[in-house]
Amino acid sequence: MGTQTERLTDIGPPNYEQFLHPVIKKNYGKWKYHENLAPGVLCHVSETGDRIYTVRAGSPRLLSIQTVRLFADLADRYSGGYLRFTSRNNVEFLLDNPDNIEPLRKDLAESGFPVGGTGNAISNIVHTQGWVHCHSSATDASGIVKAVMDAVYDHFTGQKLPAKLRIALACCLNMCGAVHCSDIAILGIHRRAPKVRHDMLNKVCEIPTAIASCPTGAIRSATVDGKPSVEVIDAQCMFCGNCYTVCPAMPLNDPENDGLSIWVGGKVSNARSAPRFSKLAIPFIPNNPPRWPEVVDAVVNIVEVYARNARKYERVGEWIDRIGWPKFFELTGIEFTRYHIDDFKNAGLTYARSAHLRF
Amino acid sequence: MGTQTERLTDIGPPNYEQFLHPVIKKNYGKWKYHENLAPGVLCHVSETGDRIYTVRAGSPRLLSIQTVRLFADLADRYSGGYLRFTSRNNVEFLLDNPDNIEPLRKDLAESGFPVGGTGNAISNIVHTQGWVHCHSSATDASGIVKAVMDAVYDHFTGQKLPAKLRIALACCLNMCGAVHCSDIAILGIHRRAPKVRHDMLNKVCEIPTAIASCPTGAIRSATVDGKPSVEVIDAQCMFCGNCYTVCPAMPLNDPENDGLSIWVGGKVSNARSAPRFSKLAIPFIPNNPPRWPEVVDAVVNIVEVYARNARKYERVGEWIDRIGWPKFFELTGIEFTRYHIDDFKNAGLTYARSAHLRF
Amino acid sequence: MADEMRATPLLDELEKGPWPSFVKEIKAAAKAKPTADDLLGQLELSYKEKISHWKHGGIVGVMGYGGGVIGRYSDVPEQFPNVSHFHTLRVNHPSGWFYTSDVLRKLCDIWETHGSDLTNFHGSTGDIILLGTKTDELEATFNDLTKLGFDLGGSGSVMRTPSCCVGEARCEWACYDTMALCNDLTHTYQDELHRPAFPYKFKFKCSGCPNDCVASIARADLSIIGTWKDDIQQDDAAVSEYAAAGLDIQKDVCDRCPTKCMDWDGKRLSINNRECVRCMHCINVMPKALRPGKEKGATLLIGAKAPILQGALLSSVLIPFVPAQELLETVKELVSRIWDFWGEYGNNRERVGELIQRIGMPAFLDAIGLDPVPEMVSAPRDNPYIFFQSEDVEEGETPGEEALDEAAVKETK
Amino acid sequence: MADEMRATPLLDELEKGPWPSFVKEIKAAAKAKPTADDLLGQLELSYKEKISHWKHGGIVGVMGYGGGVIGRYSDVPEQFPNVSHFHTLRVNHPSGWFYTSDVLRKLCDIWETHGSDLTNFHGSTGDIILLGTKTDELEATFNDLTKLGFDLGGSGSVMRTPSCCVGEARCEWACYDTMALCNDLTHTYQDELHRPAFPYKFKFKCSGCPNDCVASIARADLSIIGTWKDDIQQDDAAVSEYAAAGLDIQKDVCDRCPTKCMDWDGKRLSINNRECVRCMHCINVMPKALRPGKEKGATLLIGAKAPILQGALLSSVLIPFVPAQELLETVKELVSRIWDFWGEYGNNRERVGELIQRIGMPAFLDAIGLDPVPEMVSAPRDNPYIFFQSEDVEEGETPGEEALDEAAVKETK
Ligand code: SRM
Ligand code: SRM
Ligand code: SRM
Ligand code: SRM
Ligand code: SF4
Ligand code: SF4
Ligand code: SF4
Ligand code: SF4
Ligand code: SF4
Ligand code: SF4
Ligand code: SF4
Ligand code: SF4
Repeated sequence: MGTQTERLTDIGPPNYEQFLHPVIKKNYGKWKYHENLAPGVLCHVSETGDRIYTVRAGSPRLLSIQTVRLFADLADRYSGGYLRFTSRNNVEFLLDNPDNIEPLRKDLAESGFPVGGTGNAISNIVHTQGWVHCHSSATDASGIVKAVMDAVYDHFTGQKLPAKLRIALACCLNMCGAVHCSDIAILGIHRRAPKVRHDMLNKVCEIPTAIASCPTGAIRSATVDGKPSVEVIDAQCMFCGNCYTVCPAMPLNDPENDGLSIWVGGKVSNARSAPRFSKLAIPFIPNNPPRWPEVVDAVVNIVEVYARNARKYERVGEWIDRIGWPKFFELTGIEFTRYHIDDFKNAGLTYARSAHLRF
Repeated sequence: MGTQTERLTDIGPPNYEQFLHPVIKKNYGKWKYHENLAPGVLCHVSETGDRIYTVRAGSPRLLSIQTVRLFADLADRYSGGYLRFTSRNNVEFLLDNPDNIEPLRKDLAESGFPVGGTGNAISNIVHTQGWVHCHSSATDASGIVKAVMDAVYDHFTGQKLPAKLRIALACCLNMCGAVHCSDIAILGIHRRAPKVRHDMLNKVCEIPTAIASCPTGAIRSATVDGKPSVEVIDAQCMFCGNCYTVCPAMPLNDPENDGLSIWVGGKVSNARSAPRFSKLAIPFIPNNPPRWPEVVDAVVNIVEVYARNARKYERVGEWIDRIGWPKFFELTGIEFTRYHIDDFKNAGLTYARSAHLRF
Repeated sequence: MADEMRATPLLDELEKGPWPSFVKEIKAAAKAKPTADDLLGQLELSYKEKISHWKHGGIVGVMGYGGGVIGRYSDVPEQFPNVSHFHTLRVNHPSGWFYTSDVLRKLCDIWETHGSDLTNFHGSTGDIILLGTKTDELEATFNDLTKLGFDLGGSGSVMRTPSCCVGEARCEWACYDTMALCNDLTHTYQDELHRPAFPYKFKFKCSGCPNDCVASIARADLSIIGTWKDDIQQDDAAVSEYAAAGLDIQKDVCDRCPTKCMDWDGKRLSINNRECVRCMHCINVMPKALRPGKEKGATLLIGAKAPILQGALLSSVLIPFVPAQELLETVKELVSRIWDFWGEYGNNRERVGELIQRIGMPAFLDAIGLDPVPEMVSAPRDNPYIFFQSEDVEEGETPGEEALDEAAVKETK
Repeated sequence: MADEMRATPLLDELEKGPWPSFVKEIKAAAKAKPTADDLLGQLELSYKEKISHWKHGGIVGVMGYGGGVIGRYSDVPEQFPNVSHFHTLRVNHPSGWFYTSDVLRKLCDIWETHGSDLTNFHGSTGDIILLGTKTDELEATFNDLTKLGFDLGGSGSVMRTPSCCVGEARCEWACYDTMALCNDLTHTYQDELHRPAFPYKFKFKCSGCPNDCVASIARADLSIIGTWKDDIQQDDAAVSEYAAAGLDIQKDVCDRCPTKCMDWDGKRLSINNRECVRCMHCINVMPKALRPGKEKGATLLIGAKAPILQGALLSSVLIPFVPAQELLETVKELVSRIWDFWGEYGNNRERVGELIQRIGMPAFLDAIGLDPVPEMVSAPRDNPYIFFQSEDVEEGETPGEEALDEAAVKETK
């Protein structure tokens, strides 16, 4: 580690203890049970009888420092200055005095931050950078999230679903945000093979690395107008974008053909059934900014059909387990196409290898 | 079809109708229900009120014409000359007169043919040629079948198991008995790479075909003492024998290393759970003719542990579903080894990808 | 012939015990037949040395047929000259393996004249196996067999003898006439059965209901499994009798139903037939009270095979339901399209199920002109690697032929 | 700065509706910051053209660190000069994402001085994301951050910032101290976090129980999921209260138990804890009545990742149970063995889960010196392709070789 200068380096994050509410410090590891007092409001009760109240508010995740300071002010006013963020990017205020819950909720509402996301709700959408900061995005992230959350808002502030419903969005197949295990996943996809920039490829990329990056072996070396470069066998490309990740000269962004796909039935928790991947529901919806109405409708439709048909405690995937995929497509009115049938590496393991059929 | 000479060809099998018992012909497609009168004895009742009685007897499948004639005699005596064989190679006599059941059973017993195999029993073992007729066999078939059936005889003549228990044996990985979906499968395996007969390979095999036959790409062309031949990369060979099937000059039979493996929990029927493959229980047991005591003990142990622990209607695989594989290995005392963990084509799909664990 | 028996101390051990002994069978034949006697000797040697003494057969067979005979040669012919050739004939069985004593005796007579006196009733594909004879007896055996109305089964890259469960002949659950279909298919495809024209073998098996008593889903390239579309036929009085007789309907029937679509209130059993997946369990447990529905037919599944080369496969759903009366025509029509595509694009020794694995079901469906339905999958894909077809994307290349393009292309996967 | 706002008709649509608007956030920042204002402009352009206007970054960062900064450059710098560079810093978050108003304000002040005023609380790996600044501000930002006690997170082929659920800080179900472990790991591996020495990224995530509130099984190369060994703690009085309060314990609890190991007789709930798979459902439904056992610890699972290249993976069981007090040491010891092997045998850009897929779990276990246990698999192998190891096999001979001769002509089967 030749880099140890006078500069401070490798100090890691500050210890969390200094940021813990006194009641939490005192009752750390002593919590006995919790109650869900209202949507977005939790009360955790300790062996010692102490209680900590949590007020959870929705956040766009992309925050200006002005809003972060607003959260700080609210924390000073109502929760002794103590707050945290959740694994789904909501903000949680930690109160020792229940009388502060209502005024905090009012102040949050006035600044446009809804309280909710607990229990059998749709919580915040885990998402990624999109056009705000990423070069490989097939779509924007924040815009779709905003449009969808506006549409399912009542499921954030309410808790009337059969179970938790987790939505996630990733703007390309890299799937930052790990959408692959969500009740409903919104995934940005490319649909055209990369357009190779022969003029610059040799300058900005290692040709062997580019070739090696392709899972389907669609890339082979080629010499184009004298310059060493690569060519892509279009028919062999499934648009994963990995070549672009390793080689800037192979962009595959394409306004006409980039868009969204919708995946359903994944889960992460071990509750009842094992964790599982989301499965393809809709192969492609074109990008339609600024509010992506087709994507919003698709998500709302799935949510509502689920809400109407699932039994209590059934996550989306567990509901589909019970009714079967044919019924899912029938109830949602989504078309089943050849694209729904796996033909990648383990193709065949998802074919129906029994005579168990409903008619 | 230039072979249409005076010779009769392509006439196909005789029509089954001429071989049907009159009662069956009359009630064909009209059967209403059946009763299991006793192990090996079924009564099917027709809409018309007619009844046909079936007496099923165990058979070694490898029959001399003397025994076939004996069956014919018994059929004449008791079932109007009508009989059939089952998909598990038992013989069934079809009687219209129930008074003939007992005498038939007696005669069969005297000639050494037990009546049974119906209901929740161990029926006949589906098996293959082995040393009696096949070159690629890693073991004999009939001998092990005889030894195992002697040991589980009471489960053939009785019906006291939780459910049907199907045993099958194949003498090499070609799996001619389709053992891959059996409650208990006994599978002959090779464990040593083929010894290439360089002296003759080029004369009796197509080298490209031999090379192409290897699923793991372990075979490459080589020239040995001037002769074009192939060599096998031992480390890449998993002894499937496919090269031997296409090339006689690549034998992999080996008295020391050939032997048996035991597989459990497969099923074919769609009853309750979907059909499924058998899974590895014991990777290797050496050949020990004439009675393969280790194989017999292994099968009997699994049968008895299953019989003691499974609930009514649970096939072996369904029982393991309920108790979990760790418990299966614990109860049977079978050692779990690195060989039990899949590392072939879809390796990884059988890894435990949840936190669902019993302690 | 062999008047005093040869010594077979090892095999003799297998004459002991209650289960009928194949050794006794061989010895019975050996009394009259030196071939059987030499088989006994060679088998004893195999038991001693723990190794097979057969070697690869060359092509042997009968005139104009490409299969049906498995050539076998002893690798110790000097010790056992009578089995220096020991070929088996595979003979089409009558559907359902039904016989009369008369026809069985005639088969025995033929084999007594030409062969070893040893047989298998039956081989695992379902054929009658005439176990072991010399090359020059093959033609003669064949001629006597055809005179009796029998013909050879398949071996090599041909269609194999179809087999079926007993079906309507003796089972109340048969949802179509398995024996008729099996017999029709066998007769329809005599040429495909006798003359190798395929990349590899092709097997049909016909089961009358989801109990699948011929294990078709595990062993047949085309598995035809009976099922029904309407409601399970229910006899409430009979249900009550089972309950009265002590059957625990809640525990043994309802709780074992895979979809939990049955409800027993202690008096009446109600089945939500739309949720029922036709697994047969409740019917199996209460045959007097429950029966398959009246709207009968079969599910067609494709691609089962043993593990060589890429791992075993179970058949998967291709057509969820075909009405019983349309079955033969539908199967013929479908099979012709499958054989055309497989014949053209299948690699040597590639079963149709392996072809589908290689190119993917979507490309296969395109090729045989079948529309995808969700019943074909246990679940839709979970990976995002969708090969969008050019016709679906803007400024795409000429549509059509994608399936075949993809077929060609994805061999690299 | 940008006194009168630029026109953003498309983005303005996203200020409407009840959910908090990121556009409002960017506009708020844009009031003071030209960078934010140009971001707004470029984003509006992306919305118009339906395409990203960011380019691949070259490597940018702070002295002595190999990661923590994501370089981004506008591909339309002439239109939006202020975002011609627009790099983000990834900053280690305090375990559990706990803050005080004070420390948040100080972070804001730093970013106000050096950056765009825009942030993510938090990035999906868990870092604080400082969204967008120029290359020459990086070092200065870093120095102010470290003075405040913060440090950079990871990017590139390094260990990434570990994250954890709130655990014992505010959850009654935590089976170990997730925040302490997360903090310890982050501090222990500062060098691995800041200086690329791996084939690819490596992520830790710590969840206190099988509810897995940080989605560790889906997103972490090493997933640490709390569980317990003894019996579920049960308060019968509280169970009755739930029943009295109208909870249908049979339907909502027992019938939903994956192993059906719970029995409710209307009065007493009995759990067969040996059959319980620790799924959490019953506890989740009755938090006042049921709790994880007292013998607490965690399951270690390995290999989760997103789909690139060979398809997504969930982590799989590596060590079924580690007692809570031994967790840190066990993880450190295990990880060192895993990193050694992965470092040596992993291909470039090959995650540890992909390495295991490639070489197989058995070989991986050999390499890291762990014994196989059945808990590692959902089922043993079903294919017979066992690579027997030479030490388990005798040096064999093939007798009867001389017997092979050319009489055996080419096999056709
Ligand atoms: C705060 C948070 C952990 C953190 O450190 O940030 C958290 C906190 C709690 N979770 Fe969680 N979970 C949190 C993310 C998750 C995640 C991860 C995710 O969503 O990406 C999961 C896995 C989701 C999945 O399976 O796809 C998760 C699956 C659960 C479950 C299992 C639900 C199920 O039936 O599958 C429970 C149990 C329950 O809700 O009954 C649970 C229960 C809880 C409890 C009740 C635990 C407790 O006793 O305090 C907490 C309040 C839950 C609530 O919101 O009603 N938590 N919880 C996370 C809040 C995210 C948010 O803002 O919405
Ligand atoms: C005769 C035969 C069909 C034939 O054409 O030859 C047959 C006949 C019957 N089978 Fe079968 N099955 C026959 C092979 C099979 C096979 C195939 C095999 O074993 O290779 C299976 C699939 C086995 C598997 O799943 O691995 C099979 C799975 C069943 C089942 C489902 C059992 C289960 O719970 O999984 C039933 C229903 C039952 O037994 O309750 C059944 C039920 C029946 C019934 C009761 C049908 C009926 O109403 O007549 C018949 C008498 C069964 C008995 O033995 O008690 N039959 N049955 C076969 C007898 C083989 C033998 O000699 O033992
Ligand atoms: C005789 C029989 C076993 C028996 O004792 O019953 C048999 C015997 C042979 N089978 Fe088989 N198979 C027999 C049914 C099967 C079955 C079961 C079935 O058909 O239901 C299978 C599994 C199902 C399937 O087809 O996948 C089967 C899968 C194989 C395979 C592997 C095929 C594959 O695609 O994986 C081979 C290898 C090959 O074809 O080269 C094979 C090859 C062979 C050969 C021809 C080996 C060879 O290369 O010469 C065996 C000749 C043995 C001999 O000396 O007679 N046999 N073979 C069965 C045929 C009798 C009959 O016609 O009724
Ligand atoms: C910022 C963040 C998304 C966000 O908005 O939150 C992100 C952003 C990027 N990720 Fe990611 N990933 C982020 C969390 C993830 C996660 C989720 C997680 O860590 O829990 C995943 C899935 C889990 C996993 O690791 O498998 C993830 C899987 C990827 C992959 C695919 C890795 C793989 O093995 O499949 C790539 C491609 C790569 O590494 O080249 C990637 C690459 C990238 C790059 C660096 C794209 C690139 O090549 O430059 C993105 C930079 C965007 C930008 O302009 O800032 N990102 N990335 C997340 C990191 C913030 C943080 O540090 O907290
Ligand atoms: S998902 Fe793709 S586009 Fe979105 S941030 Fe991650 S790498 Fe960038
Ligand atoms: S996008 Fe993916 S599949 Fe297409 S060429 Fe690039 S790496 Fe290969
Ligand atoms: S299983 Fe193998 S050894 Fe046995 S008969 Fe079939 S091919 Fe021959
Ligand atoms: S036995 Fe199988 S794996 Fe081994 S060399 Fe022959 S074909 Fe390849
Ligand atoms: S498969 Fe069905 S119809 Fe055929 S015999 Fe078996 S139970 Fe009867
Ligand atoms: S057949 Fe099977 S699925 Fe249908 S009701 Fe009966 S048990 Fe249930
Ligand atoms: S993972 Fe378990 S311990 Fe952690 S917060 Fe969620 S429920 Fe509580
Ligand atoms: S934790 Fe899950 S498995 Fe265990 S008893 Fe409760 S519900 Fe059943």
